[in-house]
Amino acid sequence: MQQDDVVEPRVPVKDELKKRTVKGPDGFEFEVDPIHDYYCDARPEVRPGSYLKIVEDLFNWARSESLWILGFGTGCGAIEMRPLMTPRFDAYRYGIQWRPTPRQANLFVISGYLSVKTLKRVIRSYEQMQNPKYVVGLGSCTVNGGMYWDSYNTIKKLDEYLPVDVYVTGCMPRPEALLAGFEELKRIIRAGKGEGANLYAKNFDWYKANQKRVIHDWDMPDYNW
Amino acid sequence: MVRHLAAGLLTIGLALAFAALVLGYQPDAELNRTALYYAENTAKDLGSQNIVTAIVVTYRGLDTLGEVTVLFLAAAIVGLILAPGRGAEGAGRRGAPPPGELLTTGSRMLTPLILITGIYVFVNGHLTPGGGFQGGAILASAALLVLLADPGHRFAHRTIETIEGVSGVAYVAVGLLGLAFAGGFLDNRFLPTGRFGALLSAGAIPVIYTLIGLKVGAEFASILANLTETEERR
Amino acid sequence: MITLSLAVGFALVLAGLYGALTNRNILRMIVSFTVADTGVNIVLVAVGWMRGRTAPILDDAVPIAEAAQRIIDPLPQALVLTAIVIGLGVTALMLAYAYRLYSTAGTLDVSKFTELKW
Amino acid sequence: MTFEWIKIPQSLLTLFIVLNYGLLLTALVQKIAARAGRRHGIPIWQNYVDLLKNYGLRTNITHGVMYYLGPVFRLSGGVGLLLFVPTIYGSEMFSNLSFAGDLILALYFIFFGTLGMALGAGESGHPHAAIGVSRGLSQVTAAELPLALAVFSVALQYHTLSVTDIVAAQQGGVAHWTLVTNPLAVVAGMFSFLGSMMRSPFDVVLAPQEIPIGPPTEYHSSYLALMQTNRAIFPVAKMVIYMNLFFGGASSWAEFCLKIFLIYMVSALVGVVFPRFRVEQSIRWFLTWAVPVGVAAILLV
Amino acid sequence: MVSPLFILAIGLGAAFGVGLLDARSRGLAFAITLAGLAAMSAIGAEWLWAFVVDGVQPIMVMTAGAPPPFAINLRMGPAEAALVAIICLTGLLSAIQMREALLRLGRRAMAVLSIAVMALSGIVLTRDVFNLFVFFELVVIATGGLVLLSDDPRATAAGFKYLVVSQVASMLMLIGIVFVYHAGGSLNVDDLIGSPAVAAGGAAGLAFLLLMIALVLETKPFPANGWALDVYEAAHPGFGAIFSAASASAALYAVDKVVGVGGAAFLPMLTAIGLVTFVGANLLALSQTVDRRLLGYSSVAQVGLVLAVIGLRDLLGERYLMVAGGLLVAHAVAKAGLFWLSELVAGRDFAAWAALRRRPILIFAFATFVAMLAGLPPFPGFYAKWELTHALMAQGRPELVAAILVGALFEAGYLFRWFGRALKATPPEGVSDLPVSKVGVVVLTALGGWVLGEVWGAASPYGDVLGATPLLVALAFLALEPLSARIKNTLAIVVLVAAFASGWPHFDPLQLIFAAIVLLGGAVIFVASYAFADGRRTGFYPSAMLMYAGLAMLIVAKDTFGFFAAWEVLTIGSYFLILRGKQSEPHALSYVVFSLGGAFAILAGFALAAETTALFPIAGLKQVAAPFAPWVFVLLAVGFMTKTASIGLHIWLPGAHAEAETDVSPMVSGILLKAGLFGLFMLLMQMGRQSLYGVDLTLVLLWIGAASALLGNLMAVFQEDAKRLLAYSSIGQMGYAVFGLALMNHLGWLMALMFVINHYIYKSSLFLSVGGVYKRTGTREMYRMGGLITLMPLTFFAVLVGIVAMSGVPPLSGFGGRWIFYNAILDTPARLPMVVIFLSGPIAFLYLFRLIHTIFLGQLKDEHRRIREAPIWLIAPQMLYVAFLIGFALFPGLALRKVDAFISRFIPEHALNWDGLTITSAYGYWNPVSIMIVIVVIFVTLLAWLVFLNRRAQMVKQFNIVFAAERPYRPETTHFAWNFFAPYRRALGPLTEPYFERFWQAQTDALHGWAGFARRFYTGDGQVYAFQVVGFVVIVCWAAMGMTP
Repeated sequence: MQQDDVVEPRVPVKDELKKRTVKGPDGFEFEVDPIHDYYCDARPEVRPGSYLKIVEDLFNWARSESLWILGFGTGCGAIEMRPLMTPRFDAYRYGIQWRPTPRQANLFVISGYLSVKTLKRVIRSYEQMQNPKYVVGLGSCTVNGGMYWDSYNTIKKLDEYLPVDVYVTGCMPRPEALLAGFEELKRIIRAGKGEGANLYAKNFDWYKANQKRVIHDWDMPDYNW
Repeated sequence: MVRHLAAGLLTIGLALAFAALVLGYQPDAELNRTALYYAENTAKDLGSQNIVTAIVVTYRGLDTLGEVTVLFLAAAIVGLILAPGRGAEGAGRRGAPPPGELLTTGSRMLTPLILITGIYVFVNGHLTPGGGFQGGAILASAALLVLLADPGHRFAHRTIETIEGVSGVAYVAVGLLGLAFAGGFLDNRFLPTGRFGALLSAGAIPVIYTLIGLKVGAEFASILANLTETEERR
Repeated sequence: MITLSLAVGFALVLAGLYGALTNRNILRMIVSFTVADTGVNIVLVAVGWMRGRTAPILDDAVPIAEAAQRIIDPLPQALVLTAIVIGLGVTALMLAYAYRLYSTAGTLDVSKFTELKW
Repeated sequence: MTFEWIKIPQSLLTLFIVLNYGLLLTALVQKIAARAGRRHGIPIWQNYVDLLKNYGLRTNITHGVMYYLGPVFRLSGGVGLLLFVPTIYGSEMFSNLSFAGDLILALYFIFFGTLGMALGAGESGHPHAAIGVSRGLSQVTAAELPLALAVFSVALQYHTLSVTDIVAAQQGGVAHWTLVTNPLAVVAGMFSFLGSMMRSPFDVVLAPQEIPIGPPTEYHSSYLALMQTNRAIFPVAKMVIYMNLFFGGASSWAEFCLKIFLIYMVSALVGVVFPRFRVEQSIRWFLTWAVPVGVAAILLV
Repeated sequence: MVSPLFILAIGLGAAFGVGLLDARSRGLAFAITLAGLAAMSAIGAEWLWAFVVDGVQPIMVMTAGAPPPFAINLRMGPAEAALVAIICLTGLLSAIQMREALLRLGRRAMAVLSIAVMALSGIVLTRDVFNLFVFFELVVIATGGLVLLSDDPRATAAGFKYLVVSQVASMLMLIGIVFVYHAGGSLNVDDLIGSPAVAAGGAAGLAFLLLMIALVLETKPFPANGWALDVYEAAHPGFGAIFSAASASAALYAVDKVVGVGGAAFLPMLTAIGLVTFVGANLLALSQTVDRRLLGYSSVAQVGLVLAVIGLRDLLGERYLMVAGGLLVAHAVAKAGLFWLSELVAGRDFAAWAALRRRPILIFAFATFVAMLAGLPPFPGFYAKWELTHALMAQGRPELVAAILVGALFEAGYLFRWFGRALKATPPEGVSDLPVSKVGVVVLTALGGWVLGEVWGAASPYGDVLGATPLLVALAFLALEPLSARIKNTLAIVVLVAAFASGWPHFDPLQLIFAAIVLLGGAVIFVASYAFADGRRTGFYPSAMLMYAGLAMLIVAKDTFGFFAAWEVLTIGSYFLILRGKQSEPHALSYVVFSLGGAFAILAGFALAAETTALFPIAGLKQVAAPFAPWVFVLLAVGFMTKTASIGLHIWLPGAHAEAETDVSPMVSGILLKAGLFGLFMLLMQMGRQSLYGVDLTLVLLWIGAASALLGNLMAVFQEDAKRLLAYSSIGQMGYAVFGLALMNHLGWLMALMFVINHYIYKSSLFLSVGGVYKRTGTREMYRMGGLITLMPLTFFAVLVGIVAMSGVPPLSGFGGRWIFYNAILDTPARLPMVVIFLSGPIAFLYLFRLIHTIFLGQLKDEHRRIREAPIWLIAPQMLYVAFLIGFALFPGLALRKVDAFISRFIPEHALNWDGLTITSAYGYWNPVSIMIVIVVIFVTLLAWLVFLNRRAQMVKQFNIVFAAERPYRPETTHFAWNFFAPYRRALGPLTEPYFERFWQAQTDALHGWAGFARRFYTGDGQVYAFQVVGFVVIVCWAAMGMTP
């Protein structure tokens, strides 16, 4: 690990993201800073549940019974998720379904090794999901790097970058294991412990520092709304 | 070739129309009423022996005024057309052999005779065949003779123009006198018609013919002079 | 007799026109027109002519009283005088034009003066 | 005119029944489809859970005013459509607010939600949403044609535009249904029905993986919940119209449920059998098959 | 009274007298020439005054103290006086214009000019055939001289060609004269008219024919006129004016004078030659690009028309003088003015005329001349055209009317193309001073044109267009031009409102609705004009007020003449308005050509209906008898449908509306289109159903309406230009309205009226919105915009309401229109057009959504980040419209009940039943207030709930979208906007091709191609011209000999 917390991107920013001078239709010239002008740069907040515990429990039950997985296969484990839709495993009966957009999903399955390049996209997608949201680490690679433990471009410990609720180990784990992991996640949620989103907001600076340490071309706002 | 053929066809087309005219032509046995009027009344009214002259100068005087104007116009325009290209005085004569003695003397002798003949012709226009135009043309032929004999000869344009202008204005004025003192514009009878057949008769006809003669002569001379002088330069 | 002179007149007119339509040379065209003009004048005079009569001058040969029976129609003669003079004027004008055209373009070919068209 | 205030609770009751029926119905149909594929399929109450979860999300974002209004328009459209049409024939209680207007009102009100949704999706600034809207509008305009033709065929047939009167004319047995008396109109109408149900083969608008579900790409949490609510109400409201126009209406809730279920099954059946059309294919399909039938229906009525 | 002889004497005297002067005293010579010409003009004018005002009888002036057949005599009557005055005045003014050239060439040239004018006067005055010949020859020779005044070196050749042709003509004339004399025994015209020999035909007839042909040759008949064109092009414009205005007038009068000798048998020949000339020359003129040559073609054409009228003198009877005179005078004044104007222009192409823009008064003059030539009111040509068509129709000669109108349309085409180019081209660099005297001459001529318009108006038995108050008010705005635009704008609003207030008690409900839209609606749009009222805004207010004047006159017109005059007035006004747009020139041209074509159809229709030339009340259309009625219907309907831009006649609209200025677009879209609807209303109310060859014409209209609706909507879907989109949508909307009218049932009409109101409101509002956006963003391409909702929220709101209303979605007022519409079509037995119109309905959603989405939603562009809301003056009317849309949605009865009752007068059955707030038809019912309440309650409830749920929502920015884990880089590539409905286009394929545009393009291309090809006939070779002349003579000879015994 590098000792200095370098925040400055070490790779030149893309032209499209540099500040530029623009001429309006009436001839007035002004500057556009894409990172600032085109992206919301608010920080995430911790959002506690309902005041009433019974309401929160109800919601937690609903959340656990309605797991919408973001359809984003980050690594080789994605291949293990497809069988869940088939008649053999039929994950639908557990209220599990796949959503194509992070806005509507609340479960992110990091399916296997995660390269740094993909991490950036994962972070973006994760941040675009709404609170509460859950992360399942699939396969050994998410735990300690697995067979890529000494690779130059994969991350080793997923929970340094995102709050992980459940790890499903194996290389690769079978779909049954995945289903078991989801059941475990459901239990966690029902118990009111699936607060990964709030954790992320609370320790935002720490997560960001970790992320930026590995992602050298950080050319986006800190939080991707 | 095509052009000749087309021209031939057109000519034939026109010829057919003309043929219809010729074939449909019936010569008159008697004078028609207009001609009859002239034959019966010219002598009595205008006192002119020459009916054609009476018609030309009086009855159809407006035509004649126009005719004179045509010549005036032609002279003016010829001058206009040739004027821009006219070189400096005396620039000509290049290459033209000098006129011989015989030629010079001959033309000098003939010129006054021609002039007198011309004057005679237009002064007697109301009595005999002839008149202002013919006389004027004869006058101009004198000028032509001079020019032929000596192409380098220069006429006094100013004089010609003065004759032209004065006679023209005078012609119009005579016409207006007719309007004022006789039956109408160009009526010759504001002067006495005099004795039938005499020189000084037929009212203003001799006057008008004289003016016409002078004017026509001046205009022809002017045209000739203009053409020659331009020719000179080449 | 009269038909003959009419025919001659018209023939001249047609010949002149044919010449004017077929000759490219401007001077030749002008000459053609004078020929045609002459034809017209002959036609004019011929129309006024009447068999067995004399010129309309009331001298000794034609007493005033008999004028109506003795003279030919004087009017065409007056007209032809005017026509001749006018023809002359136009011819002079055309000649002057021919000169001007030649001096500017150096040619007398009428088909060369087509800058203005369409 | 005096307004009977009792109409309000009565309408709300209709709304409540239809909402629940709609939520269950969609789940049921999905379950049937799953069973056909040898799966268990979702639990019958899954829609309720999803709805609850979406209402229960803790954060949400907004892209602007129209983004808000999109789902509102959408659900207003669904609710309004339902309420402008009498649900149960012969029941004053469930004639809802149909005094406000006739069939024309219903037909045009269908577009209210479509337009609003399209606007909301547009405000999100997402190109996929715009693409979805483009596809959706293109397809729905084509799909509406046979319906309009069928509706007018029916209106011409019964000489009225009032839904109640049309239903009244079909009473007295199956033989009096439009299905029997004017089959062409029914065929045209049902073709249109297929197109408007957003099921295969006409589901390229949502195209979940290509343009992540199209117009609602950016919608989530309570926005999505509102739209889900609408997805329960709106199809039923539409089917009510079909039922009333073509299938003799319903004189009781039981009949209502049965007929709606059967009508829904038509599109479900077609959906599992046929693969997806591209937009231009579906438009052409409507123009070459459905519209001529509709024209024939109008000409032959 | 000064004897007319003095005109000749003064001319000659001045010519001869000038010759006496010293060659160097050119100034004095010029003064004498001017004085002479002025004196001649004065004599002519004095006589004219005496005839017209004092009622003096025409006189014969004798010369030589002998009675007429034997000596030459002159006649001075009203026609002669007028022509002599025109000729001499033209000469005088041309002399002023040719000052430099005359001074350069000296006194000879001045003498020639004097003689030319004198000789032209002589042609008019003389009653002697041979004298006529002499004067003609004088004119020929003088022309040969005056051509040389030009700086153009090509002029010499032109003059020579002219002389060659003149030779041929003079020979023919002489031969003709002498044979005519032989046959008739006289040279006097009046004497010969009585003589039976010539009229009897045979050789004498042939001789007369030769004489006539020679005279006709002087009027430059098509196609034996290449020489004249060359002269027009090369000669000094001052002489061009004489050649066109004076020479042609004199030649025409000579023809008119002499043709009586031959009798009626020769008239058809004149008509035929004249019409061929008129149509042919105008056709060939289409491909001209040189201004003076174009003027030449136009002169030839106009003279041909007058020649044709001369041929029709027996048909026209006592109106002959007014018709021929009107056409001739209009031609003379306008053509002289245009030639003089061309003096002030350096270049010879149309674009060079942009130089005139430095002096707006010259543009006014230019417009005046063009309008005079095109026969627009209030100029004499308009009255002449009216009477001519009426007389011809009354005599059962529709083919002549058709030929005349087609030719006139060609003419209008190239005139307006020229005018448009001049107005829109960039003025040339290098400002040269326009001399005051020359400008003064032109302006004086233009004013003279107006005076003549008043003279003809006063003499017209139909009514004086210039006497109409609205028109006078509009013209008053011309005088107000120096004021600042704000003042004029305020005045305009006041005038419109006052006009409405004063007319209010006299309108019937239909008129009331149209008047409210035109006058009050116009005033509202004028509010938006404040946003553009910087400086003077020269030209805008007179044009706009002219259009409104026309519309106001149209609405209250009682008779066909008033209606037609109003129609023309509004067409001109709107043309000028449309022309103001930056790129609008080609579109303004197609607008005016289509409009005039339509106007001609209307004219022909009215003429056919009127049968006799009596003043024909509009209500009289009811009584038109059976064989004509359907044709009248067709002609009028076609005419009106050019304004409603129905399918096939629509191609002018998109460009015209799109390119017009921001506040002009709503005027021409929201208001102007209603003129066509008003006409159709009028037509259907009066004439009802008609059928032709067993086809029900209303059914045809129905089809046209439906097809227009489909086509307009379909084309709108694929536009990238916001204003074009709206424009195409107008085509569709008008299609609906036409469809409704053609349904011929109660509800159909009501729906059409509802569309009238609604379309005005939402289209005006949308055009203003889009105009505001255009003003801020500087573009109309929608895909270049996007995301403007936060920057221009009010505009967005107006557009939102506008499109909801327009799409017919409840609860706004568009729904009412649709509801009535569907109820109306249930009543019709015509099912197939009904299907077509169904097809077009939903398509509206596509383009409306596109409009709002692409502009206001989606991604905001870099360069637009700092733009502001549209100016308040643009917003204010939009908010007014929004309020009205909502109000009208709630209480449609306010406007419609009265109309409903009014329509019951014509179609009593199936009226709506207005029961409290519920509106009931035979089929259905509708309660606007309930609908509004229900929807608003549901909407607000849901909104409140959602707002509550999202009370803590994070507002994000435009790139905060899910982008498949990536992110967008530039808004341009993220805004899905261009070719938005590509799949739709793919699906419809050939349906979306612009067939009609191609059709008309092919027509114009073909016409231009033809013109371009046919004009090669004029090779420029003098000899070929001579060929053509001789050929013309031979052909006419043989044709005539075939016709007459």
